[in-house]
Amino acid sequence: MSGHGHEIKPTVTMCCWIWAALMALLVLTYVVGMYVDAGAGNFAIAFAIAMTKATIIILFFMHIYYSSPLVRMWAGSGFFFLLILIGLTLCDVRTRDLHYETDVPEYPAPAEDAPARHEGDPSGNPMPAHGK
Amino acid sequence: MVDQGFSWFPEQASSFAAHVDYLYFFLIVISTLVALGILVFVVYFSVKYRRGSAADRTVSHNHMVHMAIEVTWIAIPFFILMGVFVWSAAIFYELETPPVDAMEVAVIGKQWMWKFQHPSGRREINELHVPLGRSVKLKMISEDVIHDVYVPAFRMKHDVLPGQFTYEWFRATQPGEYYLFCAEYCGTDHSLMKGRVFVLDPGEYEEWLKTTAPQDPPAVAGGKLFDSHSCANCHKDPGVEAKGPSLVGLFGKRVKLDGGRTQVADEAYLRESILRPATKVVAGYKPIMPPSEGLVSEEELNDLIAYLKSLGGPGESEAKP
Amino acid sequence: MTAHADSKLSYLTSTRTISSWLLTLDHKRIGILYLLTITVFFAIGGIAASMIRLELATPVGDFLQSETYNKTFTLHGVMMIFFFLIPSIPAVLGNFLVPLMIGARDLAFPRLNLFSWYLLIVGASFTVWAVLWGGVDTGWTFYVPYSSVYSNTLVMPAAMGIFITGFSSILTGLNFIVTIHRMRAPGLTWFRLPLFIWAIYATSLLQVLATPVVAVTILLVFMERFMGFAIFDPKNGGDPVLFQHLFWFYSHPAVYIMILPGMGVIPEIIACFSRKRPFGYEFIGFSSFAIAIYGTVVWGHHMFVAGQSAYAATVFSLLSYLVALPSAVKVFNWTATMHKGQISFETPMLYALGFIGLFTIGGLTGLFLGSPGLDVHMHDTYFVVAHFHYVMVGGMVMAYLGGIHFWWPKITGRMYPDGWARLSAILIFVGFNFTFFPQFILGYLGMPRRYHVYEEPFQVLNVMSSAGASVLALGYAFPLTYLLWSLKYGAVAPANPWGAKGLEWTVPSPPTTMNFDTIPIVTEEAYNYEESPFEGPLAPEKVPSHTVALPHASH
Amino acid sequence: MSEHESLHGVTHPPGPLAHQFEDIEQQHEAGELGMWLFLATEVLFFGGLFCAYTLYRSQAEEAFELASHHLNLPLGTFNTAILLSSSLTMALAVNAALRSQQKKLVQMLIGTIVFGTAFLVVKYFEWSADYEEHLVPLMGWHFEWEDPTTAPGARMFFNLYFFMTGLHALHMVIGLFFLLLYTWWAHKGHLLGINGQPVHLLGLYWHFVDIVWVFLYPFLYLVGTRAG
Repeated sequence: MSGHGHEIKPTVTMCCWIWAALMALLVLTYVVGMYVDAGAGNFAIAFAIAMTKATIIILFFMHIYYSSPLVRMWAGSGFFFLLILIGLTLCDVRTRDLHYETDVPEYPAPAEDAPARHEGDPSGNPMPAHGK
Repeated sequence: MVDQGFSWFPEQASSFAAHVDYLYFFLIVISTLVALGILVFVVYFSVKYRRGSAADRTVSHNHMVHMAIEVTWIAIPFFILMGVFVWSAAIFYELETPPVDAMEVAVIGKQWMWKFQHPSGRREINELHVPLGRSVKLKMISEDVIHDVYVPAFRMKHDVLPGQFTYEWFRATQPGEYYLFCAEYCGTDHSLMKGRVFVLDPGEYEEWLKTTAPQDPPAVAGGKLFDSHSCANCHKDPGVEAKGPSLVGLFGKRVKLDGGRTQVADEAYLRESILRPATKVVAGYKPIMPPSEGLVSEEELNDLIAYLKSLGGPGESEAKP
Repeated sequence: MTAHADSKLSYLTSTRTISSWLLTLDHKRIGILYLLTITVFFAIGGIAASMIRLELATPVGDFLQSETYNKTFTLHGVMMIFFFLIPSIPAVLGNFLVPLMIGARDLAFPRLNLFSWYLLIVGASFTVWAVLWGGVDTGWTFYVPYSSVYSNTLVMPAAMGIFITGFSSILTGLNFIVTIHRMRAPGLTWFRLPLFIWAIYATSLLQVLATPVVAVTILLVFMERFMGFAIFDPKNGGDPVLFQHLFWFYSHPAVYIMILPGMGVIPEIIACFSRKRPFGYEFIGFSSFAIAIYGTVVWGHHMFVAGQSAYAATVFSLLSYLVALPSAVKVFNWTATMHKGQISFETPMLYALGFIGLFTIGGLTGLFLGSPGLDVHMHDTYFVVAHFHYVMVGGMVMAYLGGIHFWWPKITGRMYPDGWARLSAILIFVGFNFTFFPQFILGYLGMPRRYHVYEEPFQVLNVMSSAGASVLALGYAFPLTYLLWSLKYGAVAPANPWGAKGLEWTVPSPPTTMNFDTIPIVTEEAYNYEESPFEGPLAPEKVPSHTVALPHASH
Repeated sequence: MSEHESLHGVTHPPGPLAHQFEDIEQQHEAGELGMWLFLATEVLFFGGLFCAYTLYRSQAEEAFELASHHLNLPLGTFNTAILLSSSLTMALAVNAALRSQQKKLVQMLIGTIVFGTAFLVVKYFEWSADYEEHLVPLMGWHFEWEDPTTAPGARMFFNLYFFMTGLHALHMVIGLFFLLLYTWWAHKGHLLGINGQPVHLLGLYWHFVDIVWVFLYPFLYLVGTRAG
């Protein structure tokens, strides 16, 4: 919204380009979500793309690129406090059942020493609700 | 001690009570010094520089001196605080890590009463008899809201959560009868949810145990439950082909889960796998075990877990922690 | 909308109709509306407090049943925290003084300001209705699963009241931040601002950024209680400790929202009555920001014994010790301000000295509770109750009363009887210490809080505490009477009765509706008391010439 | 949205300069800072939910993945496209307002309303489809999940899904209300040139609601991969 005298930023063409970029990123997210199996990496990619989309919208559509450092600070403050909330809460939750003993023996994994149970299991289908 | 009348200071009846009190006295000394220091300065300035008094008031705006003063009264408190932090963290770890050989008492908090169960199977309501000089570890869980087992004389307190085991431990060093309070607000009769802890000499404790009809220790009761719930259909001895992982020697071991994660088979894992099996499935098996949420009471769960812990592996010692 | 009232008349007398008060956009009138409202809430909370202390005089529950006692302490907690302490200095003194101190005609969003007051009224009516209709017995902390599943009292109306009042706090904070940034008089740089403005700005930062989290937490409890949305219910994989994380993420900054404005009033009073520029102005200013920022990372020390992991408890303990430093810096700087000053002991100065003493004890006992080793023994005992009453009542209420007495001539144009005022200040100080110091000892003895019936050995200290409470209640009754009396019979106050520095003292008292005829241009540093020694006390006509360069004398 | 000056009369927005501001520049900066502060509170308002989501997802990863696969990904993606387009039309509306192009302003505002309503309609279909499959664990409705072992985790996922998207939809409705009000004012010839500030503020709010959906989309629809 900056500038009363000179050209109003962002111009119409800039807006359309930004829109196109957002659409491209959306298609990319969809494709990655549907066809790429990267395990945990999938969510990381989707989140990274979402971050870029959000940054583009904040910078240009919400004029942060053109606004004063004060407004930028307050725009970032919300996200900063959110990071503190999520970070310290996870720092508690993920360390709750942390085991400090180092020498914890391995539980013998059934797959190695027993015949291939997984496939050769005749029943295969889930047991009836209560195997009485 | 109960019914001993007014006293200014709680007695120290557990092994770490003294450690907590030393930090308490240290902080009292530090706080009194700081508070007195401020009081002295305030009174001195008020008297010396009261309006109209003849006193030298030439103010030297020496910025360096001001900065030096500020830095000192930030640095000194900082180092004192760091020292106190390290000391209190040390005490906290002592409180948080029960010794390996502790005698385990199962505690179940229920709206406005306490249920205790000794390793021998003996059950008590609102009263806990413990032997002198032996570490006792309380494995606690609540059936409804959040409660809190608090024994002031032992300086011991920990919340009791619904759905999650919490632990605390003490080693009584002084025989007698002590208060046990519920310290987390839990409803109408929160203030009546009280109990007593009786510290007996080891000999007296043994006789006390025998004063009632012998009950099955939790492991045996757990075995009966294991059969009655037909868990043996899937969980057989190691090496035998079965739909579920063998449970012999499972407790205390690190288990590989589906999807590559690993999990130490502690009591929380056992409890969660009984109630909601699918949250952590052992690698190589399918999540086909039916959940028993709401079908198994807290006492039965404690017995089942005690039974699983008693299934030491071949050549394993009896119950691991 | 009040038509632009005659600019010469004071804001109190410019229009007299009820609607001109209830629909006012003048920040000063809204400040008065807040003053009246929170005085009523303080009275309700105070009655609940006296019932609690009466009940605890005897170990047996003879005065109140356990059900009523639980509702009484919940009422005391909710009323005092959400409806008195949080709005007190920001909404009353902040609303009145921020535009005056920074040389503006009004806040940035006057309509939003009035809307905030109505939000407080609507929120309060929800909670008062809940109390009259049956009361709520979950404690002001609303811990799950008791508040969401097991309590069958009116939890939701009370929680909805707090939800709505939370938005009043958010919008007030938002209003102040924009006003302080955008509407300062020319020449008024940050380092020429009064320290009260620094503290109000830091408080507003916390109000804006912490309150929304409790809003969403209350919504979650509402959904769990009514919509079967079992987010905290352990049977469905939920985690009650998550509620405590979300709740305390707001509630610890909330205790800083309550104390920071008090820390803004105290340097004003001490600088004025020591006739001296505050020692370490920048340190006091920036320590307000440090408290605001650090205040958001320490909430875990409320949960040391609540099933939090030992690792997280150690992290939060370290951070909690760091948050103690800025408060220490502030107290040391205030004390050093009195060095080589011209110290006089009018009532505001007595309240300020009382604040320093009681807040120091409150802050130091916070160090006890910040250490996990000790907190295991002291959590949820009367040690905690004594700690936060020393900080809230000893700190915040003393600062609030000090601020009310300091700016009373400016707000109402009347002087209060100084003799009575000093007596009540001392009475409050003595009654307070009698009430809450025994509770420290009770706490370490192991008396849990929120107990309706307690054990025999605790009675002696409880009786002492109840006795102190009656002296304290008497102490609070005094200001109510003589301040109301002064409205009619008090001496007419000059523009600057204390010879204080600051733009608010350059306008007549009570100020006109538009505050300043022309916006002043500030050329001098803040608090330069040295350049203009103040000869006689309280001589209305011998008010020193204003050294603030004004285009022309204001009245 | 109540903090800028347009609330008091539906007939016309506020005059150019409110009494307490010295000049129009000061008023605009104050409005922008005020709106960004309000958006910071909204970030934390939704943030509490994202915190609960992250916590519960780390505890029941597999159940969340199964539940997320029940959501209609193509429809969700289409919905995100609609919302991003509504952001475009909103940005063009702000641009038009500041350049006093009344006709274009009205068109763009109406475009934003159309896209916003389309988003809510698609959302309605998604929800009713979930309701058909008995996947709505709220209001005591029966929650059916074929695999009993992952039922608690799935129930928690759908709790969060309906609460987050419901809260987002509520913010969309509030946004649409102000969009209608502004279209009416733009039609009457207000909100142009120097008075275009309120359109800019509404644009900030609308883009923020879009950003919340930009994060909700991967969090809810793309848990794990659907390739396997």
